[in-house]
This record gives sequence, C-alpha cells and structure tokens, in this order.
Amino acid sequence: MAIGGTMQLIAGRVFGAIFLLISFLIVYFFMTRAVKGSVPKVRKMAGLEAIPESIGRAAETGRPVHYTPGTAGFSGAAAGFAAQTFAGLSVLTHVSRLTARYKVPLYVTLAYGEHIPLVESILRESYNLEGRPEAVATETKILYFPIATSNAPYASGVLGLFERIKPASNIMIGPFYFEALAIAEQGFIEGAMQIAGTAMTYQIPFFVVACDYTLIGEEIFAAGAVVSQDKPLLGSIAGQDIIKIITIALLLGGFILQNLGVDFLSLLKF
Amino acid sequence: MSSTFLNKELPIILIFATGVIMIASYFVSAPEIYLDPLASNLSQAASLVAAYATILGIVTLAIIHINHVVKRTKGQWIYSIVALALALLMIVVGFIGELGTHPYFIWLYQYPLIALDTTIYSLLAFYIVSAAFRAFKVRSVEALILVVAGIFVMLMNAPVGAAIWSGFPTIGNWIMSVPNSSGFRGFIIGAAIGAIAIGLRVLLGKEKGVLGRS
Amino acid sequence: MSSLEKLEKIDRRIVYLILIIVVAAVLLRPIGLPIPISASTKKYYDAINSLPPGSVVALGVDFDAGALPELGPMLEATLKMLFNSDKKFVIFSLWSGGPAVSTIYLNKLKDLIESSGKKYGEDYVLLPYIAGGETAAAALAKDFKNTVKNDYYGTSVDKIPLLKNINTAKDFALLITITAGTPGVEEYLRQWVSPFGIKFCVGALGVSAPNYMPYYTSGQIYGMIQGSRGAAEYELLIGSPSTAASSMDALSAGHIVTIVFILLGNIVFVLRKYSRKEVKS
Amino acid sequence: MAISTDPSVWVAALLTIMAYTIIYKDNPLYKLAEHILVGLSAGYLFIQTWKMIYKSSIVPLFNGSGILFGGITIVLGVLLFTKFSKRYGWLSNISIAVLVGTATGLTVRGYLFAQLIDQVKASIKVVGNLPPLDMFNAILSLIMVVCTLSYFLFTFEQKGALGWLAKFGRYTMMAAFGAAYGGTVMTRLTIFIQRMQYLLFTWLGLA
Repeated sequence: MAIGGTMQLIAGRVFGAIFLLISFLIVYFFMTRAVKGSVPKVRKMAGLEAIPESIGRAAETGRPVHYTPGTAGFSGAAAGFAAQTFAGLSVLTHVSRLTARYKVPLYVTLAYGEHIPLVESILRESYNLEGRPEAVATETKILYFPIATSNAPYASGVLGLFERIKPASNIMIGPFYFEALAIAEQGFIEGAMQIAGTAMTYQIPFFVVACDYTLIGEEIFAAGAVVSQDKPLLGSIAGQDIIKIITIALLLGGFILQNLGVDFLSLLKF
Repeated sequence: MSSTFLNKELPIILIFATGVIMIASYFVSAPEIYLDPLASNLSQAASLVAAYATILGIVTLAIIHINHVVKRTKGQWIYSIVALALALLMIVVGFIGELGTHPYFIWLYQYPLIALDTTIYSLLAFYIVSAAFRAFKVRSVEALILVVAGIFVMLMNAPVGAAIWSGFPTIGNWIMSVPNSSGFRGFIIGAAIGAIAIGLRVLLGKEKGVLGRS
Repeated sequence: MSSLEKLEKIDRRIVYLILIIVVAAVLLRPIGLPIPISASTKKYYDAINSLPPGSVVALGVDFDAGALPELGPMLEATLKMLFNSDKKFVIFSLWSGGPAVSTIYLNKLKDLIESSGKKYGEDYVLLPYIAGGETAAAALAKDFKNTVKNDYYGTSVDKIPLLKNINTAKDFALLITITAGTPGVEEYLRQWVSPFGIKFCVGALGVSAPNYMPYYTSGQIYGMIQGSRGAAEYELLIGSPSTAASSMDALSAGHIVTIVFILLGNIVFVLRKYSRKEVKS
Repeated sequence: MAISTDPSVWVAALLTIMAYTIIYKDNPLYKLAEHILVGLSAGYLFIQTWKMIYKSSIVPLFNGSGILFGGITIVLGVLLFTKFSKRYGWLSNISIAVLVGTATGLTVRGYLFAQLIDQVKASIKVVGNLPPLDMFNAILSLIMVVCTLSYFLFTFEQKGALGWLAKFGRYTMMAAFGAAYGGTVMTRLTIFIQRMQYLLFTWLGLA
C-alpha cells in the first residue's frame, strides 16, 4: 500500500499497523482522561479485599505480619520485572497503613539492597499518615537477605524468621522465583493466613495451593494501581480492557464468520 | 542547553525516537530515508549497549565484594575473597589465546561451575516434594482442578503412567493441548495487550522504573 | 499436638531423605519401563529429517549450566542427528553459557564428527555468545553476519564458506532453539518466526513446555521436545539411547514419590479437618 | 566399575556434596560453594561478553571497518559507567534510553504479531468438517480463551454473565497451572536425578 513517494506499508502487516494504532489511541485516550479526573473504577479482587481481614486477624492473635515485594532487582536480567516489584511496593503502602492503624508488628523481607530505601520511605510515610511516626522504629523491621547466585539463602532466611515469629499473616506480592514455594509452604505450616500474587507463571501453582488468596498475573498490576490510585496506570488499565473486548469480538466474530464461509482470516493476514 | 534538558528530556526523546524507528520500520518500507538500515544498526547497537551493561553489572558485583573485604564484613569477607579470586582466575584463563577458548577455561566451566550450578538447581526437587506433602492442600475447587490436572500431566510425563494405564498419557495430552493451551493462550493475549500498553507508557515517559527513576 | 498434626508438620528433611533413597534405589536397580514416543517429539525429528540435502539449520544453544541435565541430552542427540545427516548447521547462542556447553558436546562427539567427514567451516560452525536478548535476536534475523562478525575461534565470518549465503533469517531452512527460557522461544517467535516465517522447532524444559503449548497448537512451533521425557523419546528415535533414556525409571520413581506425597498430605489434611469438627461438636 | 580416579570428577563430586549440605541446614560449606559459583560465573560471563564488545565495537573502530558504529557504541557503553559518579551519573540515562527505546519498539511489534494476532488466528478454526472430538475441542478451546481473557477485564465487576465467564476462565487457568506444576516436577526431578547419577556412577562407579 503506497503512502507517498517510494514509501509504502508492507503487505501482510497492514491489519497489525491499524490494530496497533487504534490500541495506542485507546490507551492514550483513557490515560489522559484519568489524569484529567475521570478515574476508572477497578473491580473487586478477592486477594486485595482479604488484606484488612488478614491484618485484623494478626491484631487479634498478637502475632506479626510478614510482607515481601518479591525477589527481583531493578537492574540486569531482572529489570523486565520492575513493574511487578512496583506493584508489590504499592500494595505495601496499603499493608503498612493497616499495620500502623491496628498496631501490628510488620516484618518486611527483601532480597535486593536497592529495595531498602524505597521500603523505608514507604513505611515512614504510612506510619506518619496514621499519626504514629514513632512506631516505625519499634513495630516494623526490614530484614535483608542478599541473593548471590540462587535464591536459596533468601529462602532459608525467611524460613528461619517464620519459625521464630510465627506470622499470623503472610503477604507476598511481586516477582518470585522458586523461593515462593518454600516460603508459602512454611507459612502454611505456621498457620498464617496467606495472600500472594505474582505474574511469574511458574510460581502461581504453588501460591494457589498453599495460600488462601492468589492474585494471578496482571491482577497484581491492577491491585497496585488501585491502592496507589496511580492515575495514568488506572487509565491504561481501562484502555487495555477495551482492547481486550475488541480482541474477544475478533475471536468470536471471526470464528462465526469463518464458519459461515466468510474468509475472515485473510483480513488478519492483510 | 540546560542540564534539565539533557537530564530529563533528552532520554525521553531518545526512547521515543528509537522506539518509533523500530516500530515504524516494521510496517513501512521507506528506502529514501534509510529506515530499514537505521533500524537494523540500531538493534545491533542496542545489543552492544546491553553487553556493556552486563560488564557494568559484573563491575558492580565486584565492587560489592571488594567493599566487604575492605570493611572486613563479619561472616562475609572471606567468602568475598573466594568469589573475587575465582572470578579473576576465570578471567585470566579466559584471556589465554583466542578469548574464552582455552581448554582450561572450558574445564573450569565443565567441572566446578556445572557441578555447583546444577546442584543448586536440583535443590528444588527437595522443596517440591516436601511442599507436595506439607502444603499442597485441596482447599477449594480451584486447587482441586490444579492438583488433578497436575497429577495427570505427571503421569503423562513419567513413563510409569502409561505402564499403569494407557489412558493417563491420553488424558494428559488432552489437558496439555486443550485447557492448558487455551488457558495460557488467554494469558498470552492478555499479556500482549499489556505489553502494548506498557510500551506506549514507556515511549511517552510515563512508566515507573525506567531510567532508574521511581 | 495430635499425631496427625505431627505427621503434617513432619521435618522436611525426612521427606528429603525418602526422595534420595527411592531415586538412588531405582537408579541402581532400573526396571526398564517402555517409553512411548509422543507426537511433538516425532515432529521435531521429522522437521530435521525432511530437510533437503545441504539445507542450513540455525541451532540456538540458549541455555547454561543449570539447565544442562535436561537440555544437554537434547543438544547431544540433535548434534548426533545433524552430523549423521546431509544437512549443514550454524550453532549460535543468546545465552552466555552456549559456547562452553557447545564446546563440551563437540568434544564429546569428536569420534562421530571425524567418521562423519563433516568439515568445520563448511558443514558446521560455532559462533560466539551474542548479548542483548531480544535486540540481539532481532539483529541476527535482520543482518546475521554483521551481528556476529567472527566465529567462536576468531575467524572472520567472511572467511567461512558455510556463511557465504547466509544474510538473514530467511536463508536458514529451519530454526531450532534448545532453551532454558528468556531469551528463547518468545524472542525467536517475535523476531524470527513471525516476520520471516521460518520453520521453528524447540527443545524445551519440562517446566516451560506447558507455557509453549499455545504456540505448538497454533503451528508457530512445528516440533517440540518436552523436557527430559521428550529427550529420552528423541534419543530412541535417532537410535542412540543415552543419558535421558537411562534416567527415565528414576524419573518415574520420583514422580510416584511426589504423587504419593500429595495424596498422603491431603488424606492427613481431610482427617484432621474431620477430627477437629468432631471436637467442636 | 570402581571409584573414579579422574581428579576432575573428584572436584565436581566434592563441590556437589558441599552444595547439598544446605538441605540439612544453612552452613559455611554451602556459602563457600555458592561463592565459588558466583566467582566462576561472573568471570565466565565477563569473558564471553567482553569477546562480543571487543570484536564488534572496539575492533571495527580501530581497523576502520566501522568507525561510526564502533565509535557510537563505545561512547554509549562508556556513558553507562558514569553511574558510579554522583555528579555525572545522569549521563548513563542516555545509553539506557537507547537500549530501552529500541527494546520497547521491538517488543511491542513482536508481541502484536507473534502473541496477539497469530494467537487469535489459531483460535479461529473451520469446524464443519472436523471429526466430532476435534470439533468439540476447537469450540471448547475458543470458549476457554475467551473466558480467560474476560477474567482479566478489570474495569467491569464480575457479576452476572461476566461473572460466570470469568469464573470458568479462572478454572481454565487452574488446569493450565496444574500442567505447569507437572512440568516443574519433571524438570526439578531431572536435575536432581542427574546429580545422583553423577555421584553414584561417574564418581563412585557403582552399578
């Protein structure tokens, strides 16, 4: 398809170009709209709804809460998982507000040094907002188990901690590797109410069976956006929903048309 | 030029420009403005920048260990010396002859490195079996579906399944190619739409975490 | 603590010990269970077998030491099949471990290479590691020789006869990746398969095979070896059973241990729940 | 067969046992083993990466075959190292921007075709003349894909019909995660079995 001069759209990629352009416009539209004040409402997520209950239970039993935003650093090979870590950190703002309110001890375990200052500032801010700035020093604790080649030392550090503190509530949201399994197992054995979420597909099975609530895949981004009220992100989520609906329409409409003898597939190959 | 331009705006302009070149070159053929060779050189250059970034990562790791040694961090500095010494050994041997081809270099990989790396990965077998007993509990319909599908797939993967009952591999195969394939397909399509949205946010400089900002 | 509760909280090291004993016992006294061949492995074999003589295969060795136990046998068998065939191949790698792993297997197959009469540089070639993940995959697909510059031993790509007519991904008859993950299947799908329409085969870890199924059922992946079980099948297909095939009985035993533990754990769980209800009422 | 006399095998076997001590508990031997691995891996990665930089970025600059390309990549590469300076650290963002922009562009267009359009195409099958079982599977597959996708709609409450679709989508994913779990078991056992084979056969020479 000629555009002008010798410039032309490459055959077979025209449908894709149009689809991408429309998708960009939709996401852009909803992002701008959200920033201007029309913030979309995100549906209920059982895992997120259960957090206050779980921290309330910790308050009742007098046992602490454990939180981790996952085990991927911001640099190198894991950089692609930064969005998951940020989702985990957003949920931590929510969790730490509640622990401050209910006066429950909060343990945050970390595997990467670069997460420490971020977590420190989140905790400080939450306890300030709840009017108990002094409690940060006494009621929260950040434990750092650095990762060398494998996550085994982090896992064994957290397992040791669980045996000592016997958490009533264990919340883990972010990118995880195999330590997910070991920690969720120990949490189950200690009788903690467990809420977990990750977009690492290999780890989801372990969370589903060992935890009470699991946020699956993109749910953690939505959860992070909800608790942080990050407007561009919420707008983008609404935009993605529209693209998903368009895709569902293509799937169903395409299937029906193709079976009625209309060559729908050639449109996708255009 | 003010330093905020170089500091804040230039990187975002560069992200936008390189991103748009890569996307446009895929859809449009424009020999007049050398779009294709530009994109091709750009991906080669980006690969090299990634290689430099890898070296940066190794240097950062070395600095962490050197700091441990200098500060005599309790319970760590001796291990840091071991790590630094072996890294140095590997590098020195690597520089003998054509880079990284000397038999001693391959030996260091073939015996110590493979033994340690595979052993550490094999620890997961223990974790999985212990979790299977201690925490793999069917507490909901969802967990039930997961466990049943898992057991059928295991009995397809292990030859013993077919030896017990020929139906195990058949059902396992069906689970793999129908519910598993469809579930992951839905997941993948969702993730692809997510990637397009994140892509736009990155190109517009609206994504957290890019460029080390939070 | 009730005895059921004690059983549930049993020291994990006892569970570990049971696994070690069962696997060691079966390794020392193998049973010899038959290994049926699955369709996806057969297609991997057929994809190589059906290529016209002289076709050039791109073989991505995209894993490192940690994945060697499962992927090493696939690489070894693939190399055996290629050396015994009339095809040519280019070994390259998006993982830093690739060159060392390839060297280890090329050394191991020295006798076969000699008897096959294949010449380095004309029939096969080993290229160095290319950093950059997806950007590297894209650069290779677009301009293969300019991206690698030299082979692993330092010879300029212009002096290697096999690479004379290789410029883009289109010049390969088949792309194979034996991969432990990222970069791997998805990067090639995005940068090689979709834009260039090249036929694609995968040697996958057991853990990743379910994730790749949507691409296999869609035909984007033509043939796939799924984990060590697939590797054993492939070894049988090329008529050279080796490490993977010999570990299959132990694999079965390990699986049985896992399944028995899942069932046992759940029985204890249900009994405990039941006994707690009794106490309450 | 008897116990191995090959020193290389002894090195590998002893390191294997050292690393396995962690299954009893965390201890200095494991930590030592781990740091040996950290050192060797870092050194190995350095050599392989340096090889690429040297041949593709430095040599072309000095032998004149790619002065512009070599020069630009060296500058971008060196700028990364300003990260260590408080004052000039921001300069590294220029190189990161090129990397991020290029990778994002590549990923977006790649996802669009390989993981969106091609996957949609694969779900649209003509079922009229298929055998009954295949027809059933094709239709079921399509329904499962649609339900899974509808689970990830976030700005609509999961009520009424959407609630049912999303629930079925979640069940579908559970079957997929079950399969993934099965695959994980195979991989982990394989690696463990291979280590056992090494210890029992290659090292101790049993069987």
